[in-house]
Amino acid sequence: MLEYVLSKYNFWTYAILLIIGLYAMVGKKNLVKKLIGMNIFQSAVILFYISIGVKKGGATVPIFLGDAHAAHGHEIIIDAAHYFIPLPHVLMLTAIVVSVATTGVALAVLILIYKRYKTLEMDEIMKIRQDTGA
Amino acid sequence: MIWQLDVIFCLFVIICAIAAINVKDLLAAVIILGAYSFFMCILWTEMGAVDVAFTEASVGAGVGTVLFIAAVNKTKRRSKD
Amino acid sequence: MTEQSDDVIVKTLSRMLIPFMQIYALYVIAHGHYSPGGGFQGGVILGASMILLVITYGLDNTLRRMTERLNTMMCSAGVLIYAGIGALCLILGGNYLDYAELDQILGVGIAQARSLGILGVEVGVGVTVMAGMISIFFDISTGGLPSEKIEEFKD
Amino acid sequence: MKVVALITVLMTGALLVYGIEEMPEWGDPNSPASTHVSPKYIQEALGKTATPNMVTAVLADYRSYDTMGETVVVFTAAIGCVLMLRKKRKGEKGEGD
Repeated sequence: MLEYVLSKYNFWTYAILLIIGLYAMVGKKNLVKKLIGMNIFQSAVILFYISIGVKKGGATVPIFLGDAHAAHGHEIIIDAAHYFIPLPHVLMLTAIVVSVATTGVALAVLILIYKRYKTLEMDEIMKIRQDTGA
Repeated sequence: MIWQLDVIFCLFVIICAIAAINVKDLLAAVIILGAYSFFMCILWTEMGAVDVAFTEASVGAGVGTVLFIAAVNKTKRRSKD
Repeated sequence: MTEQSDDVIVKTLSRMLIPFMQIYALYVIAHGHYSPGGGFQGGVILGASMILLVITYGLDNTLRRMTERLNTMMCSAGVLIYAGIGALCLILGGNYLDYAELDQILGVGIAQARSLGILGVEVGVGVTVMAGMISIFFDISTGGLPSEKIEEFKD
Repeated sequence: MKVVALITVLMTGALLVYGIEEMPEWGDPNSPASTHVSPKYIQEALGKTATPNMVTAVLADYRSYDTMGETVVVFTAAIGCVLMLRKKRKGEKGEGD
């Protein structure tokens, strides 16, 4: 059993982090806690994508390490098995920046909610809304 | 890629995530989220994604934490759960 | 969070640190072809240097150096640089964002022209990300910038 | 509320564990992700764009439409924060304060 878990440990980490984030988004009542859960959820998905890009057997980071200028004139043969897959890195790099921008928008909405209801707990906000009939 | 080190960092990441959603002080939760981001960054460096790790260290752990702290500073610090 | 700090150590240290942070950010943008880095990371580090200025020297001093008007203009100028390079390739006869056509005005070979096109695009991304992060931080840390301050530092 | 959340989360976790079974072996050089399109990027990026960092080459050249969309998203987020939080000028009329 332990060997079975250890053979794909990063996928198990991804699953555990994803359900932690989902629990925070569904079960917690504070709005900032929900946002923290959303960030954890996003990191879990990014971890999954980065795990896809790993190659075993002597592969290294996707940067050409030789002398690029000396090789300018003639063709260089690059073996694809020597480098990790760059495509998931590209997609996730932009996803991180966009996640921070959307977190900023979410925090702005949260400040507006606090200005109107003077609280951040979900149940109190629902109670105020029911009392005023809005 | 050393798999023992990887497993240790995976455990750290999970512990940080559980702590971040269980702390009642929101400022402490946000700081633990920053520590979570840095452990995640180390994990990605180990997996060979240096560009993604650099982005996470500057964007997720740096500016993201600052934005969260600014928002907690403008609203309430205590949380009920 | 947006008032001027009273601590001499914090103010002196951040005044010495901020220029080096900005130089490092420019290095990250310009050296993104050969090492980890690029427009997103360098732009965020540039934004972080201005955020440090707000935390230590206060919002008023920062708005005197980087006005809200300039910030918003830079935020849209980055997108304009990106789309402009794409449109330039279109005018020169290629597809949108096909940097190989830039060879006609640069004259350095197709591979080098594509490399320079990547550099121009990264600069645009860096400018937008820097101004965007600063703008989001200003608005969240003050809960909406008071309009008197924008009027005051307009010129 | 807590019970509903726990049931939802446990069911999602069971589905994820079922999905992990189907994933290829971790780090397998012959997995579908590393044989379909990525060898082309790795082999051609240096010769065609003179950029040793393949991530930058794919980010800003091969997939530059994608990156332009992300830039516009950051710009839109900044404008959205300004529109939501900024107070009205004196003399302008609007709802709220």
